[in-house]
Amino acid sequence: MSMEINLLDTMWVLIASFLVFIMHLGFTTIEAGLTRSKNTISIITKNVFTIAMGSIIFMVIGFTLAFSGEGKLIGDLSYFMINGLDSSPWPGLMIPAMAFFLFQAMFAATSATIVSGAVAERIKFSAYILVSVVLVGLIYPIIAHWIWGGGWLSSLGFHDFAGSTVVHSVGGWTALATVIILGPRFGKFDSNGKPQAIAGHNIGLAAIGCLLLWFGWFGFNPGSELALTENVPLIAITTNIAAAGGGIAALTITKFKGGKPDIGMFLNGILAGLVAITAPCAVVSPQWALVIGLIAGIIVVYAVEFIEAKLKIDDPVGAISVHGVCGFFGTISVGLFSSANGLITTGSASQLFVQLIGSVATFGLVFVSALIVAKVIDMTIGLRVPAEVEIKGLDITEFGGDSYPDFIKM
Amino acid sequence: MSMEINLLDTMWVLIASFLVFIMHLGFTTIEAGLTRSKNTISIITKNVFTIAMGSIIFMVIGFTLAFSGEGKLIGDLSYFMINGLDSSPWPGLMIPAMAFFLFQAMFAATSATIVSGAVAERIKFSAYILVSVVLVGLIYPIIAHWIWGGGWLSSLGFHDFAGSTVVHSVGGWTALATVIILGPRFGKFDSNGKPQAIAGHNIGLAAIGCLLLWFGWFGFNPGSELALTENVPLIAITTNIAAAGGGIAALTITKFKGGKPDIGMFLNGILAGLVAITAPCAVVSPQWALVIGLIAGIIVVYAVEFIEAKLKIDDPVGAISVHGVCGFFGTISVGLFSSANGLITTGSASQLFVQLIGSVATFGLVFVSALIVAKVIDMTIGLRVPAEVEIKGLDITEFGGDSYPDFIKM
Amino acid sequence: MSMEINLLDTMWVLIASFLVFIMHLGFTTIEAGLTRSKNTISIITKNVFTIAMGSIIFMVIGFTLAFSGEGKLIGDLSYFMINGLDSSPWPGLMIPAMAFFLFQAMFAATSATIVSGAVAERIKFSAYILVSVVLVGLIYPIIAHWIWGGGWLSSLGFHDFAGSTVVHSVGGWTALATVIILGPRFGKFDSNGKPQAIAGHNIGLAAIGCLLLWFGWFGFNPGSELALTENVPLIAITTNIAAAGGGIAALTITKFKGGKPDIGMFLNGILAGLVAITAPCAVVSPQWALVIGLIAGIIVVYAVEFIEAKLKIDDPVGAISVHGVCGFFGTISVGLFSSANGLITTGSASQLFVQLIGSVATFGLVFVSALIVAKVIDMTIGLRVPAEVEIKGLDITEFGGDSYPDFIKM
Amino acid sequence: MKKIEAIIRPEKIQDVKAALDSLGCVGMTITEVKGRGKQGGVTQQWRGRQYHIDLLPKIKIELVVKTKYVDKVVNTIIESAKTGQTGDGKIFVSPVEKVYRVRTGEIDEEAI
Amino acid sequence: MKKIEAIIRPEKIQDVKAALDSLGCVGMTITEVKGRGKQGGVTQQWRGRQYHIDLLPKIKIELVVKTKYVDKVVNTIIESAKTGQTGDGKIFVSPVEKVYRVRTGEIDEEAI
Amino acid sequence: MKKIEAIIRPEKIQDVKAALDSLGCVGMTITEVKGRGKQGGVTQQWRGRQYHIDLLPKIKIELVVKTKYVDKVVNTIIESAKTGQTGDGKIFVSPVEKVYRVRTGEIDEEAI
Ligand SMILES: Nc1ncnc2c1ncn2[C@@H]1O[C@H](COP(=O)(O)OP(=O)(O)O)[C@@H](O)[C@H]1O
Ligand SMILES: Nc1ncnc2c1ncn2[C@@H]1O[C@H](COP(=O)(O)OP(=O)(O)O)[C@@H](O)[C@H]1O
Ligand SMILES: Nc1ncnc2c1ncn2[C@@H]1O[C@H](COP(=O)(O)OP(=O)(O)O)[C@@H](O)[C@H]1O
Repeated sequence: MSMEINLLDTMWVLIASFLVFIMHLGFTTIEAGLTRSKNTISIITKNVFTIAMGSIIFMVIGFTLAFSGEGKLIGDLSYFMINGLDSSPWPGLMIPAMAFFLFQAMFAATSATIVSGAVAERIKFSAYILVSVVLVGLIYPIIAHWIWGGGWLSSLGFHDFAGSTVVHSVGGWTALATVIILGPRFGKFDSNGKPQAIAGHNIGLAAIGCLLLWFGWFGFNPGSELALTENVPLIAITTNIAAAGGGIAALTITKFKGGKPDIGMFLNGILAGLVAITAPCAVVSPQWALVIGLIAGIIVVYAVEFIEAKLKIDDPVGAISVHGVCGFFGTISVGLFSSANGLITTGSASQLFVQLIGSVATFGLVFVSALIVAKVIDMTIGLRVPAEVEIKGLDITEFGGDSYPDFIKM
Repeated sequence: MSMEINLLDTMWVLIASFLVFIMHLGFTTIEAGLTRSKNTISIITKNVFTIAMGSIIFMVIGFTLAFSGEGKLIGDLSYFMINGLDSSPWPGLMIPAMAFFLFQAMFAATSATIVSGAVAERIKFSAYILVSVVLVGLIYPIIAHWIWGGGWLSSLGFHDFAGSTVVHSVGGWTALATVIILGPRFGKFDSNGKPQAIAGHNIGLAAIGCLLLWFGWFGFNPGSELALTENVPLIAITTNIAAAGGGIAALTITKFKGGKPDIGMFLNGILAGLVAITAPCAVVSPQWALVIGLIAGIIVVYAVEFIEAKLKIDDPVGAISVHGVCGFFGTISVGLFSSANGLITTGSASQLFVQLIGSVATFGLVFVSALIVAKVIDMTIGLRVPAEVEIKGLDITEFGGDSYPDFIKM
Repeated sequence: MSMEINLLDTMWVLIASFLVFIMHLGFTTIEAGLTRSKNTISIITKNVFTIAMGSIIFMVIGFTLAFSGEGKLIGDLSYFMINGLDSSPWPGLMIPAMAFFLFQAMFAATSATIVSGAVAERIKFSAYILVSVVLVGLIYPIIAHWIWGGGWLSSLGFHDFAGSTVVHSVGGWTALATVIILGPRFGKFDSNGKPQAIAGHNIGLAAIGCLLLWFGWFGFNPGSELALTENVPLIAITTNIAAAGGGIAALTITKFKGGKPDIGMFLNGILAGLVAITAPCAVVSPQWALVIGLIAGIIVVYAVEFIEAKLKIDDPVGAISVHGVCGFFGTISVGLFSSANGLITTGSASQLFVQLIGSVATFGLVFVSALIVAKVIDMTIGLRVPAEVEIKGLDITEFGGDSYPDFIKM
Repeated sequence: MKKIEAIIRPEKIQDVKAALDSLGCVGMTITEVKGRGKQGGVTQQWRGRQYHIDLLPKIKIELVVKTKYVDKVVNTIIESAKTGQTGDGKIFVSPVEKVYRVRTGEIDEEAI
Repeated sequence: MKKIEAIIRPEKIQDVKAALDSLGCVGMTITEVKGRGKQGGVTQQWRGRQYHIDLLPKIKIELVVKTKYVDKVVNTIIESAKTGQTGDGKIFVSPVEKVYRVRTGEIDEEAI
Repeated sequence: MKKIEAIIRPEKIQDVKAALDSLGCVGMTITEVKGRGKQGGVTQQWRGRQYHIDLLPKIKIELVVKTKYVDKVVNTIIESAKTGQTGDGKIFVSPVEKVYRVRTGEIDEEAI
């Protein structure tokens, strides 16, 4: 057995797992920075909770639903509580099953933490717990099974290398469904429905978050090779250049649209580039990766605008635009720019078609099931805090604390 | 000679050393976040000083006392100033002696930085310097020699894989002894001896610290294998799941005890899980690791309460509970849950007995010697700043600065 | 072809690249922390911009100018847009060309981000963009070609292992030239020319930055071996101990000079030690590395003083002293302390002579060209914001925002 | 001329500003303050331990107005700031002898 | 009714509050301010260079009380806030013409 | 004795302090406040969306001085704080009946 394990690959996947882990700190800080100081304990507790709870739930039930069995739609319970996982190689890989599990567990929790930003500043903590448990324990595993676990989309040839769809769109569409039920924050839209700016509280924290996410993405994408091959440097390069392109595009657009370069959108643009390159990172050239990043950076600016001003949906950190919309674009971009079978690079449309099917099917399942979950929660324990709680802030009311007790605040 | 070096193992140990290094940033930020803004420069200077000074002192004297010679109680001076260390393999390992040293140096400094949090907001900087120099240069090396350097406890079969006792309890018990001499902060106990809450100043910093520690622990525990073996993924998983369990348990308890989920205890609970799993991480299953984490999360809440309310000891960040108490529990848990010889898992009590002996012996030596060191310092240069200095804050008085000069504070 | 790739080396260089990446977060946070809150968005946008833009520009033009062709002074355009780079080994190495490029790209952007700190709080964003584009696209590549790309200095035997000169001095001297044209901040010198202290705004951020830089330097220096050899542990140790020595020396000096240990200088001292060891890290013993660090820590304190009080130059974060001056010292220290041919260690002065030639030539080229660039910008679009903008802060004026909207500031 | 000092709940500042706007009364100066009175304070927790804060955040609005407008302004503030629960705040009226506009040096009623 | 404004040292606020409590004088509004006077300021350092800050943090307590209580309250504050060193602060007493309670609309002595 | 309250631009505080210094008028208390008036407010942006802030940061200087010095002090402040653009601020003068020095218990003119 030990013959088949490649220790170099094993080490790579472990290190990649650690890098994905640090993305949770990235999400925590960027979401805390982009929301108000009266909700900082709330958002931090939610994000840290997500990785803690996610590690447990994914071990108990999520992993087995995603990665066991022969089913086209969902796994079975053969790895319940990760029973049976050991250091023998995971089928098809040269790394121990345990290493494969660790990497997957880190991934699963990120999809939940995406939701946390969109629902920030008004969701009840208990309701958030339920949403995220269902997401990590059921919804995410189903999609992961479809695409990576031997389900119907993988049979179709759907290509989502590191999870533009599996992780990011799943998080983004869950966020979308949840905030539709949840409604906008108090004061987000004026009496004429015009969106108002609600500034976050700490740009330094937000920047720490964005760059830690970029850093962690070097585990997210290159690690998804699940081996250290000669192709890995390319994946790291495409990841990096798409992030750069996304940021520069968004920064430039805000400069020419609004008159001033906008730090919030700049950071969002970087994430947009990263999310978009996640699906195609292993199959496009660095030059096309730059193009994908630039486009994602443009998309995210207009998506934020559209979701807010036209759909009247309130997403404090832009999670739906960054993860949902750019996750969709990234998935599609495989069909456009893949060196092997992209429409633009090779003239063939078949992969694009598969990518569309997979994206739409994912949207359908995730959006509808998240809508049901949110609605049921809303009708039972309630999804949203009362207005006074929201106005006073969740920290003092739900968590009994103040995130910066020494400072005088507005 | 070069025949015997395994470069893969070497790389693993280097990367693990870097991850342990980043724990120093974790300690710096969590301790700064959990104390008041008038002492932020003080705590940061102390923590950064600790890794700088620790690197030097451990190179000069600590390493040789810990890892040289045949003595049962302490090493000799054969590696004084790390003379003689080179790239030939360290005995029993396939990594260069230099790599082994680097990893050990990073470890040594962490035990000192634990103390920094407990003595925060009132110790004199000069006194702290002395305590930490003695700790890294003498106390820690002795215990490391006993357990990892061929001393009497290692002969006994005492098992402390990555340092629940060597690093964490040593730090925790030194902290305990020092704060007993030091006394509580001004205002910590009211005239009836009832403990008062003294809120820290920045939850965002504290969360950064906690998650960086979790991140760094992936080097601390899996790196302690000192090779990249097939067992390493398991170690990473047990580490991760114990952290998750510790956090969830502490968060839940505070919710049901105090009425509201508590972010400070949540972060402490995560660290409690990590400290506890440090000894048994390589010899327990993920399922038992979860149990160990959950128990540690419960322990830490009650330990903090007990130390504060019953022992009337003031430990601003909970270092004694997290590192001392949970380090003790983690060491014992090897004897309870080890797949090879745990009382609960196998019915055999002999390992548990050895674990108890080692923990108690360590407590004895560390507590008594730290008590003496603190007392001597107190009687000579003085351990504690004057009351006015404490009230004004150490930053403005001892360090001549203000950590947030632009902000209006309370 | 794949015969010649060493995947272990490849992985090492990738991980080192990621660690160098995180240095950008280090620069961002330390520079933000050491400047005022009214300029936080400005400095963060500039630093994040630098890594984004730098990744693109270096891919388009910088890499090929640095690393292609046979020229003694500059490369050619054969790798324009990194065309032709793939997973075959880079000449002379056992890692894919793509991996080599990624590592070099991360390096290039750091030299630009050094400038950002020195010009902080008064440069126009558009002017900064131009300066940094020229630096990453032209000046840095020329020096990199001279020293690492087969140019005249490498033929001479100039030794700059990881870039004390190529990266740090280049950044430092560009900063020097630019701030000479730019002039000091409003209020930095009183009417008698006496320098005034202008305190930064967040010591916590600054400490995060310093320790992340130290962390990232474990990629910067050990990664520059471009392979995982038995020498790498030594490089990690010399890097670590020089950082420690630099910090302790600077902290001690400020204590005895100014009466109180100074956190700002302590952090600068750590960076000074790191910059200095960057050239000699692979060719000196740990003991000499400690000496180099200690000297650098002393140098930086006096250099900051001299540049400010004597040269009347305003460098808000000490970038010129840390990167320019200590980069110079580090380069020279190869000629002094190298185990192979240092003047002090071996008595031979020839290497020292080469190091001097290289350092001076680099200074000449960089300083003069940066002076020209800054002057041209100043005479065209203008280098500096108007006085009112500077007084109000760049955030509200150039970026339309406030970095801490919830807090009451002075 | 009189100075009206109104201590109100922070969450009411937008309403009060809007109400004063519609009165044409734009000039004002506000300060973040903390107050205590009949209202009981709040209990917070820190690492599981509870503590009481008796000084709660309030906003102080200062307006200097012509004497004849005092009643109108006071009533407007009362209406827009009231919630009916303890902690709504107080309004104090006191004499002002002279007013200057820094920009022009204008004085008294012209300067308001 | 009179307004008592006391500028005190921040570290004395708990003592002053307690002393006023025992007088039954609960209502108050406090503001973080900075002051200068005879007290010399402090010297700080930044990256090794020293600088002087002449405005030091103080706390301003504002209480509106019935005229007959003024002396008692002032004396209580002086006693509880005094350290004997420069920088202890000042107390100013000034007239208040009208007081309203926002919650009830009560006026003057009922509203205090 | 009179209380002079001057609302000025934050960027003018150093100039005003210096001008008062040269008058020998050292004692003062300052507060960070926000104000609105003729000055229009500022537009900021957040993630690409613009928003308007009508309350702008100002500094309030409070000085209690002997009645005979009022004009001199007021004029000095006006001169040193003026820029000529809307938003320069206001000065209010009001009566103070009693002044105490906490440190010594001195009263009135001795206490200023
Ligand atoms: N005597 C007083 N002097 C100054 N401020 C006061 C006084 N009494 C109350 N206040 C201010 O008014 C606020 C509200 O008063 P409180 O007694 O809590 O509510 P209510 O007036 O509705 O009974 C307090 O928080 C405090 O800021
Ligand atoms: N003339 C004044 N007007 C307003 N506030 C003053 C005046 N003089 C002093 N203060 C306030 O009182 C505080 C203490 O005054 P200071 O002269 O330093 O101490 P002391 O009153 O003990 O001599 C100052 O910091 C300032 O806030
Ligand atoms: N009636 C008022 N009562 C209290 N403060 C006022 C009043 N009018 C103006 N202010 C203060 O003076 C500041 C400057 O006033 P503004 O009307 O903008 O400028 P100007 O006085 O130059 O026309 C305001 O920001 C506010 O703080």
